[in-house]
Amino acid sequence: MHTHLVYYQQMLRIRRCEERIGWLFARNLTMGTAHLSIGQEACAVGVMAAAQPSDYAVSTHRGHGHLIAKGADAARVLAEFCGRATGFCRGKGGSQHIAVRDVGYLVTKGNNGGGIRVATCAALSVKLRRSGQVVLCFFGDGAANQGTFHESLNMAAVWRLPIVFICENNQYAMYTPCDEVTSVRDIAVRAAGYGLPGAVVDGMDLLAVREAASEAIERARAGGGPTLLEAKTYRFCGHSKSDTGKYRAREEVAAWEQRDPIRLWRARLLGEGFDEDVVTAVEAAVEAEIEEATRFALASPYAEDEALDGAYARAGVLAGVGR
Amino acid sequence: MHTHLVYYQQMLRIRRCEERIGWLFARNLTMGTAHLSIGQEACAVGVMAAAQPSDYAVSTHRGHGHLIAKGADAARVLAEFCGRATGFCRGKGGSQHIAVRDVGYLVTKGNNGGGIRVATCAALSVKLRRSGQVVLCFFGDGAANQGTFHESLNMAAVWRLPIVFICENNQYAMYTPCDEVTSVRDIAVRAAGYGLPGAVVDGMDLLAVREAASEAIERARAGGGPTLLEAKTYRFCGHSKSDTGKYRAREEVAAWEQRDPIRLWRARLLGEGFDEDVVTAVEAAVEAEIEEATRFALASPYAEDEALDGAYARAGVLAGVGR
Amino acid sequence: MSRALTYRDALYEALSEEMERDAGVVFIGEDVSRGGAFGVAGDLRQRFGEERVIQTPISENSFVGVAVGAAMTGLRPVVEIMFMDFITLAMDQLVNHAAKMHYMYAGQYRVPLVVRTPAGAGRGYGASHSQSLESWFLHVPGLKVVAPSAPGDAKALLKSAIRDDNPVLFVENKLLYPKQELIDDDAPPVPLGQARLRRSGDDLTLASYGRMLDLALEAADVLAAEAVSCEVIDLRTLKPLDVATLAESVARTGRLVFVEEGTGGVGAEVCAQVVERCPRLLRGRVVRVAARDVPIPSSAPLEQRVVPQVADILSGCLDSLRND
Amino acid sequence: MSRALTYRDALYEALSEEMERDAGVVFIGEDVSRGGAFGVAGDLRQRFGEERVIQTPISENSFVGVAVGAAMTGLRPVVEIMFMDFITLAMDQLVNHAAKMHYMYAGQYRVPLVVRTPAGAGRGYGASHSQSLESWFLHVPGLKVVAPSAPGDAKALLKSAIRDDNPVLFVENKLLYPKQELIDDDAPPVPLGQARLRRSGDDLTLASYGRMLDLALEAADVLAAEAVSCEVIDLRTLKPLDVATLAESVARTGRLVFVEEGTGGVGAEVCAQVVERCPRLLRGRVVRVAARDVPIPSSAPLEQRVVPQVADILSGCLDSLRND
Ligand SMILES: Cc1ncc(C[n+]2csc(CCOP(=O)(O)OP(=O)(O)O)c2C)c(N)n1
Ligand SMILES: Cc1ncc(C[n+]2csc(CCOP(=O)(O)OP(=O)(O)O)c2C)c(N)n1
Ligand SMILES: [Mg+2]
Ligand SMILES: [Mg+2]
Repeated sequence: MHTHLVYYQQMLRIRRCEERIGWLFARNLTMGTAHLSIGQEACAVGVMAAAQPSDYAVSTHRGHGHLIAKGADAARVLAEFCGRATGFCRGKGGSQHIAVRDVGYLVTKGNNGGGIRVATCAALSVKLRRSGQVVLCFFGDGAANQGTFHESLNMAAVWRLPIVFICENNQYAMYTPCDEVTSVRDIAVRAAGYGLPGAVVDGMDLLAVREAASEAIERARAGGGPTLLEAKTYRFCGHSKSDTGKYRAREEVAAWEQRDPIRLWRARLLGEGFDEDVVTAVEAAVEAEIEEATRFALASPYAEDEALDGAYARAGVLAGVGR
Repeated sequence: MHTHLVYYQQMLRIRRCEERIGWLFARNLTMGTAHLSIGQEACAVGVMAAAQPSDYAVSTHRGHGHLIAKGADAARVLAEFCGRATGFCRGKGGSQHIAVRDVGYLVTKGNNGGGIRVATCAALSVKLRRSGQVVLCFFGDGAANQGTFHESLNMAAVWRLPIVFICENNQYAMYTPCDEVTSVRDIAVRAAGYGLPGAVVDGMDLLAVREAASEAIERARAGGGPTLLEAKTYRFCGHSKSDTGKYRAREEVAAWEQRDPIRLWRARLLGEGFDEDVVTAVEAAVEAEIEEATRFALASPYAEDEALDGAYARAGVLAGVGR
Repeated sequence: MSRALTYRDALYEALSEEMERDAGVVFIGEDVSRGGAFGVAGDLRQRFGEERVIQTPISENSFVGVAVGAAMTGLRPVVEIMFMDFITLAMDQLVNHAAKMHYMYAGQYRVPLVVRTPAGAGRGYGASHSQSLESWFLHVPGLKVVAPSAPGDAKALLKSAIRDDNPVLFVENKLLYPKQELIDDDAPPVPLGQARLRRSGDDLTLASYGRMLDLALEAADVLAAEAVSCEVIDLRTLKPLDVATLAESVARTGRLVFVEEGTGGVGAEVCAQVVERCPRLLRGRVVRVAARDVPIPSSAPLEQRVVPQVADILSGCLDSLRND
Repeated sequence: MSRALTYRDALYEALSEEMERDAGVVFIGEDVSRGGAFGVAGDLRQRFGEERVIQTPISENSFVGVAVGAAMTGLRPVVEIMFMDFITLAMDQLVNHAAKMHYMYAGQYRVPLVVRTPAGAGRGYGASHSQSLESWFLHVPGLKVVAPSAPGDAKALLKSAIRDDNPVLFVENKLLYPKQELIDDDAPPVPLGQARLRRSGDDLTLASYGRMLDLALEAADVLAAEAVSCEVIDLRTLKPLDVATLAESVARTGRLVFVEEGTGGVGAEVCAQVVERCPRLLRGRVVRVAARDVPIPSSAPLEQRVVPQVADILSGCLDSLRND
């Protein structure tokens, strides 16, 4: 499949999967809450398009997009949400604590800013092991005010670690507008405080994201150290499933919806000469995949007998440390 | 007394008091360790010269200079070091935990970065109470890498608090050269990450410090918000009394000693036409004062009967909250 | 005279009444412009303005510090930490600063600070949003710790905490917010440090606090049907601990079962204090019913195996009785 | 075969031998280029280079996190936190990340991390540089906690901790660094979780760990002269706790006195576990000898009133004996 179609498929897979999470949540079939990234899909897919499969990704509570873009199976994502034994973490992790080691999706961290540290250290490990990987570290505008942002960027800069910090500025941290709690308009300007390159990119434009990410990833891989990217984006839904987002002006939401990355991309595909049938076929395939994934998740058992197992690692239980 | 003589007296008082602490330490008459600021006196005196007595100061483990410049009695400072009941904290605080509420010296914080938060909140309190005070927040180059630096500067900027952040960059955090762990040459450039004015000033030059501080303090008092000042300075002694500072090149130390702020200032006074006798009289008076302060401290009793009292405040024990 | 009130609204009322009474009371937290994540702050921002209801960045480490400094210099701040799990980010502030100020500076400052935070599992949020970490704070000199189980106490204790001149950790529970009870507006204030007898009994002392208290009462009902009479005590304040009330009860019943949602640290301190008072109070086994020593899983069927249920309390009680 | 070794050098040897054995072992901390504040790291930086002995900025919150991530991805980091008091800055990393990873991600990762840190008072450093906070960590599922009292154990246990695949908090004590003892290089390894009998006795079980162990031994000497025979047990590992050894001893002596430098949280857990095993083990009072519930003052005469001394241990023992 042409990469442009693949991107479409990936963005759509994220969107449909998240819509399905909403559907499951409404029917009380999920565990915990869910933070959807509907509207932000171009960031996830754009960055991953610029990365290697062996690169590491670290994300946040709003991490399904990154997870699926990194190659995790939607069925097992849904299973984790539904608390099932077939989920990536057997229902122990849940929505805010997912890891898929096999695809290099290191962790999701529910604690704002927590992932920034983990990513920094993974980058240190990568550097010391000379594995050639790059770490992709996603976080929100809200998390950029955590102390660990400062500490991590400073360390990453001093140690010239192979990492790209990607701040997805979706304008809000929960109910709080970014500018009410953030002392600068562009978080990317903070890069200068660490002697790092920083850039703002349109997070609704997949190719713009891919380009900026490519440059940063190549620099990191070549030993040029970290970059701070800020993708301006928007979540079309509320903060979590219990939030309807009423604190935002209807016009504001509508204006951003005009720039829905999936709609923009579809239009672009057609403009590029892809046949509408081909595009529709992709859409149908994604629908079917998510339908099947849902069936898989809901048919899976719970792992309650394992509830008390595994607080401590036993020697030899993992195939080997590191990948 | 002419203010220029007063500055001389203050710097000398700090120097002699700290030398005395070293003397007491060597005779095992102090409690804990001691972090001397010998070489950094122009920062303390220069900033206080620009401030009002009612302004608040918050400092660090290396805080005697600020304490004495703020007007605290050297005798009670020494008494605290010696763990006596006449110390400002009756021996409970010790070298790293001194507060002198009556002179607006809010606290010394032994935890690197801890004071930055306290100062920020005091500034919030000042703003809400509309007391017209400004908060002077001192910290080291090492502490500027703590997460709370970031969090506090961001909050102070968003809330436009009346505070001046003064980073005394003495080139080392303990045994670690600043540039080995700090991603930028000038910590002051980090101000831009918060939309704040930042400036580098020669910390060995009292008038330069006073001028930069005046500008920042006036801005803060007028509602213009915080400033980040970085004073380049040097400690002539080791990090603490157990450190001889051998990790520094002899030439480096010698070069900085050429710029000893007290020697520079003495030369300046004579150049300005002050009589050498007048200068010598100030010196003698300071010697006598510290001699007497030492006698006072060593003659004071311990407060061991109070050791188990005062973990919790009882209603009405303080004269009133706030000043 | 009496009216129905939820735990959430009880907290709101305590906050708003104290803010009206004392202009020095300020409220600090994340997302307070919309009442905070669990809605406790309601419309306080609209009512008291931006200066007294302060919306912070996500900077737990420092905004608790900000409150400490504000408390030192004349305000009376109430801070909300959105989930107790994130108090881990503010430990330096609470432990090394807030709790020590009064003593360390020999009484020059007092720190009238309240840190409110919801603890507990039961909503599938998983390991980083479900913990009950209060036991740590029993071993922090200078702090007080409160954890009400019911709306009336929640309101009264929050008021007492705000008026206290010391830093108080005020532990709420996510599942309790919608809980209702009839409260009496003329009820006397509840001072910190007093346990409450919730049910009298002779055979066994069942002590608890917070959300687990209701489960303990349920267990006592079940046991009553089996002719076992449990005395149920709600600690309400964990520090200072009302050990006198506990010891008096245990002296009569000879048995102590302590129930908590955390992994047993509060029970350890309670048991130690009771046993220290006099080991020969005890006829039966001392039993702690607590979360199992694993992180809290997200999936409900797993979570239920980890966090105490009524059945676990019952088997704890039987254990204690069996050892006669 | 045997040679004299200080506690400090024992730790250094454990580190350097493990770093030689396993290239994945890295050391992370402040000022390590000069061996760190207490000199434990000695010349490791010179010997193993900048890549394996990593000098960090003063960023405790994040550099512990860095170690967590490094541990997850194939390294075996040892982190030094300069004073245990500053572990308050890294609680989120330790509690919400390191300790939970293995369970929460269903075994996808292991976190072979050691966090070393000096605790304890006695040097006049005051309230923010003198604490013993280890009790908190007994209530963190997923962590192990070790606190050796002597050079031989320090070396053996640090090696075991480094080889363990779980996060281990390794609590040292500032006053112990210069302590010397004869160690045997062919001594067998010491696994985590085993207490050590330091002295046999029949009348009373005196248990402790870390620096207080020597004070407990001193107290036992004094009591021996009065014909009271104390059994002295060194816990060595606080989590997992070797409750079997303790209970076996208490079953014989009928009395338990627990000594610690913190404010009593470790003793609470130990007492609760021993009493839970069987309340009728006890003939005398259970006594915890611990720091008084106030911050630690700087001035030595004050500090001595707050932190346990041999005299306090003696009076604790007499208390327990008197209640026969
Ligand atoms: C340390 C911490 N504090 C508070 C929270 C509660 N919380 C969850 S998401 C969120 C907003 C995060 O905003 P942002 O970083 O912009 O990410 P977004 O949700 O917009 O993707 C908050 C405050 C948390 N999870 N962790
Ligand atoms: C949170 C914390 N970490 C570590 C220390 C140990 N320590 C004491 S002073 C110091 C160096 C501080 O350097 P800097 O901020 O530059 O201040 P300076 O000593 O140079 O005045 C360190 C690491 C501490 N006191 N607090
Ligand atoms: Mg956001
Ligand atoms: Mg410095």
